[in-house]
Amino acid sequence: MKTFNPDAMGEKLLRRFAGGTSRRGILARLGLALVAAPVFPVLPVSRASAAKPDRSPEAKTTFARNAQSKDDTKCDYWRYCAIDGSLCSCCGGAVNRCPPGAEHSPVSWVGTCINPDDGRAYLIAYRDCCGKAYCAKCNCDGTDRETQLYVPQLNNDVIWCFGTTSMEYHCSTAVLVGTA
Amino acid sequence: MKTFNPDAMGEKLLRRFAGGTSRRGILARLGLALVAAPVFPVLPVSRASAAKPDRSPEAKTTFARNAQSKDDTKCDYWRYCAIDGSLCSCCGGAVNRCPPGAEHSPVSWVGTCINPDDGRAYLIAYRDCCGKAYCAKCNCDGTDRETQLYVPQLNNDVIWCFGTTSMEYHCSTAVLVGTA
Amino acid sequence: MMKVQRKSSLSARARHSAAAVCALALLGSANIARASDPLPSDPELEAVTLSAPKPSWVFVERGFVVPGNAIYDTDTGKMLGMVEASTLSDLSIDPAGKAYYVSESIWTKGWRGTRQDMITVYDSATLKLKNEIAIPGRILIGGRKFNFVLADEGKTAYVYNLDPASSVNVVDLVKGKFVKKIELAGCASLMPVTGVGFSALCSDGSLATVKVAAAKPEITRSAPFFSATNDPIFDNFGYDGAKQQAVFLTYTGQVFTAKLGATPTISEPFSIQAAAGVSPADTKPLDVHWYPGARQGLAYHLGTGHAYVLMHTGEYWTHKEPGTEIWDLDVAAKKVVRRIPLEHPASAIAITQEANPKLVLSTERGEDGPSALLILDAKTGEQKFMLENSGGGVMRTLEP
Amino acid sequence: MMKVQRKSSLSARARHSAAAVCALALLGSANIARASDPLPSDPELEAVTLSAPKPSWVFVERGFVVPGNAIYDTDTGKMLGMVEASTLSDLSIDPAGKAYYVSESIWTKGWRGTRQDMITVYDSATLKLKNEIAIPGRILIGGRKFNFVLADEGKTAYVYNLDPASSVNVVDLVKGKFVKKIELAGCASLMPVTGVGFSALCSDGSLATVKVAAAKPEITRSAPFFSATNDPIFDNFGYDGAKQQAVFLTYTGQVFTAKLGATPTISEPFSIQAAAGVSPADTKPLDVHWYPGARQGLAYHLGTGHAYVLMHTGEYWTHKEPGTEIWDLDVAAKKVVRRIPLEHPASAIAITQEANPKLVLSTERGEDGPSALLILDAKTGEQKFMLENSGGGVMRTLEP
Repeated sequence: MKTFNPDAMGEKLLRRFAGGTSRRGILARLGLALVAAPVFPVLPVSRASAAKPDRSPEAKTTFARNAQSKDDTKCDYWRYCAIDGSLCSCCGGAVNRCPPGAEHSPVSWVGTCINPDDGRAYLIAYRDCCGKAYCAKCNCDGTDRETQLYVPQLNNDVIWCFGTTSMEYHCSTAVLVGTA
Repeated sequence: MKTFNPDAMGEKLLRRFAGGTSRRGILARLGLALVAAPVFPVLPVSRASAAKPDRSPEAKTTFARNAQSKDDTKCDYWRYCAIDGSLCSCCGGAVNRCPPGAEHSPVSWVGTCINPDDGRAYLIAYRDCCGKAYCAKCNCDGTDRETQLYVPQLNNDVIWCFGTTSMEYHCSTAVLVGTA
Repeated sequence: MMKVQRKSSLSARARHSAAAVCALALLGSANIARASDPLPSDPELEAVTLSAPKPSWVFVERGFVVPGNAIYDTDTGKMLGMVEASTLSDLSIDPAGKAYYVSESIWTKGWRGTRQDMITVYDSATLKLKNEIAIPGRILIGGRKFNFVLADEGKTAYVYNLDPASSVNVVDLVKGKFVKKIELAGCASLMPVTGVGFSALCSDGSLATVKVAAAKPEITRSAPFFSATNDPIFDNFGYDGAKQQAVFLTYTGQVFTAKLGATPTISEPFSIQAAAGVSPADTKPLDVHWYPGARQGLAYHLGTGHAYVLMHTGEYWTHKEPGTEIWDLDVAAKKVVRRIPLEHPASAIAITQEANPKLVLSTERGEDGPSALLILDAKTGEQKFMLENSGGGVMRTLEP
Repeated sequence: MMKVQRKSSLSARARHSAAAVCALALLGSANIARASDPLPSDPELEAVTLSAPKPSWVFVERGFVVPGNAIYDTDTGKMLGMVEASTLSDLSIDPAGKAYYVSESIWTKGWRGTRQDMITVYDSATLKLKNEIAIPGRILIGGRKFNFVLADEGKTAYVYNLDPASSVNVVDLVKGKFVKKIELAGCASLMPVTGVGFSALCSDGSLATVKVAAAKPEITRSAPFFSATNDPIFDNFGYDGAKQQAVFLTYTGQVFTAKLGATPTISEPFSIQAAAGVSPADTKPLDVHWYPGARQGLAYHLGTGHAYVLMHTGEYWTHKEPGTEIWDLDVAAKKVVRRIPLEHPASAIAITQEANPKLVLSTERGEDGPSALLILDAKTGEQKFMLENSGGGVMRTLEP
């Protein structure tokens, strides 16, 4: 049975969005000075965070029990279980793609959502599209496994527009990273 | 019977807000270069504008027939017959006074409103309070004798924040200038 | 240009659909391979790009507190994107389809700091910032169609300014440079006049015409033909650049047509109410009539010469009231050929310049909130889309 | 200081009333003189000025699209003014009552240009800009009480930053200068600790304490006492600077108290549901319980040690749901002494630090729109004011 492992998620995200570039490369792109540890600060969760709660498909949340997989312009689309903001799919973009003129943040907060068709839990990266004013359409706020500011990569209120030309928030995508 | 005379209104406004300073002084304060005629451009209405329609108390508008003189935080307060925007009286200011930190524009658009208590028509200067974000409370839009952009001093959509430190619109006052 | 055209030949919707088909195909083959395979990871995708603007698109100013021009396709009812813009800015569409121009004023520190007036240029395919052309100033008002207009096939821009002296800034869009400022006392709302410059409506009831090329710009005025304070012409009027014609509507419903030029000619007016067979309206507050009104109350279809006017019943000085009916006026025939009642009052109306045009209305209340976008077939009045939470201020469409 | 105090001794309301009385007096004498005299012209009036902040005032973040901190007096239900602020900024109130501080990020061209992070200082009497203190960066999130906190009787400010490395900027407010940046990996939400620096909650479930004065800041961590991913502590918790105590509430309703200091001590938790005599909640999604929630779901009255918590019924992971009841928890007694049902669900709660405190709620729907401000007597639950169109995000009150 799958359990929730923020560190593993982080590794996947790194592989997913850092691609061939090193952590150092990403940091440079983000315009950050490389200071002390932690080298990649998107993942402040210590491996010591012990609790591995039951986040299996069997323990479905209200959101997961009511989610659908047909219409990604609705808040109950399965990937949006922890999204917060305007859906890019309502703003000229797509579930995993920015509207014209917006820029995809290379880093993001993440969620673990259950696909109603196969019952599997997937890791979703909620990558903000940045550099344009707030789209203000189809505003959703999924809170499955969403936590507080001291775990920023699991908090959906932070403006996740790092490494983009402008940090203005436009809308949010829900990019499927892989199984959780 | 009083008729509507934009030029006379303009003269009163000049006397009212220019005070002892010359037209030249006001223009300097507004940071304008003094170029050619018209010297004081707040009054572009030519004396040739012939029509003097019946704007006597006898020809009361819907607004005037329903106006009250007790509560200046409501849109139907008599002075608001041609206001557009947030009432400063709802934003920490007063009917004729800016909220804290806002700056009264020295020039304004104007209206002619009828006081329900004495039945007289008064000249009202809708002086914007500027230099703070939109108050967004008690939004009213009176349109008695409100006209279009080519008569800007009788148009209530223009941001009338000239000669203020910042042109950001906060709210609008309704200053009683005198009888119309 | 070629590059943009090639990009634009595949529209955003088509790309989106293609991507969707592609994803389904991937999923399909995965399912065939092994039904229990998990969904594949999403590919890394660039931002959507757009085709050159199409006649079916409408550009909606979102409003005072949430600025920007949302682009909707009236064929699909979908939002395609947004041309970024500050509060109280004005949009113009490059007639060559390569760029969007935003005339705007931005302070260096939000509501304070140094004021920066500029024409901001966006690439029409990527909606990315291409250029900023500094200008000396512009009026802060918003919601007006004729404060920022393009002339000379998009090579020149005229930007209206009120500081509080009124003037017009002339901008060379090819060179990306401010050219000169023309004082224009007592007039506003700019109509480009081919080979001349522009005309404007004036507070003395005249139409001013400005020869821009002259070293000292020459301003001539027509005889006064309307009363700017008693029965004003709505400053969001109808304008046909190709035919060099304007359709003016007054608060009481008088309709003028103007043939623009170095020496413009203005028709005798007629009453839109009389054209509909009802009693003409007047300026007496106590009388109740049908009146034109709303913030953008007239949409003019260039191909057919029909004006679509938002009308409401009430007394005089209710010219901002939203419309409860659309009156379809054949201007040349002086005949209202159709009245379309509206379920929800509308504060703005625009029309696509297609052969089969669509009306776009910003309505006061949709199901879900205060401002929905309603798309109607202009010929039949049939509702095609009702888009919740999508209404706003002035709307613009592509003109031929 | 003296000058401000003198100005502030006459509050805005008092001035307003005085002016009104004055105007009436003038009118009265005019009426006596000659009944048919017209109304006199208004005098030229300076903008209203305010007293030093009072315990009865509440500062309401207006929201994401209309920023600024609206000030309401809970005694009168009137808006007194607004402390200007950009989107996603944070407000702090000078404990000496002389200034308001706004930690904010502003771009030179609206949504583009150069980013400028600063603490903007406003005079509390005039609400005019007094100073801008440049800082190297700050988190963009908004709606949090503990990202911008004052220490040392208002002489020092701590500004949380996430870029996306997490750190704290130390600012000397007396000198108006940024002092230094302290790296703070994996922790957030700052509680000033007298004579030490600050503490923060961490993702490993510990409380970190940072000695700021040291040349190389020393960070020590408590033993982990909560699960940051399974049962997180709401980051808008209760904090008492004078008593150096914090009240933490988790998603399931576990309540911890922490005694802050160089070596903080954290109590054993208890269940707020058990304290109300109902079944304690858990983390199993399928179970339905009373849960704490909302964006600012806990208001702590320092004088009495009561916490007022927004509660709703539902399943786990509904921690942003607005509250349908307020539970008045006597923290020391571990007893819910009162439950106040709400007609409209509330997304934020604050309390005035008066002897007879008032609760301020941002409710989801008033008569007129989506967001009203509700002011209740905290002891009786009696409604004192319902202010339409006045709700918003985080609310702050003056602390003793």
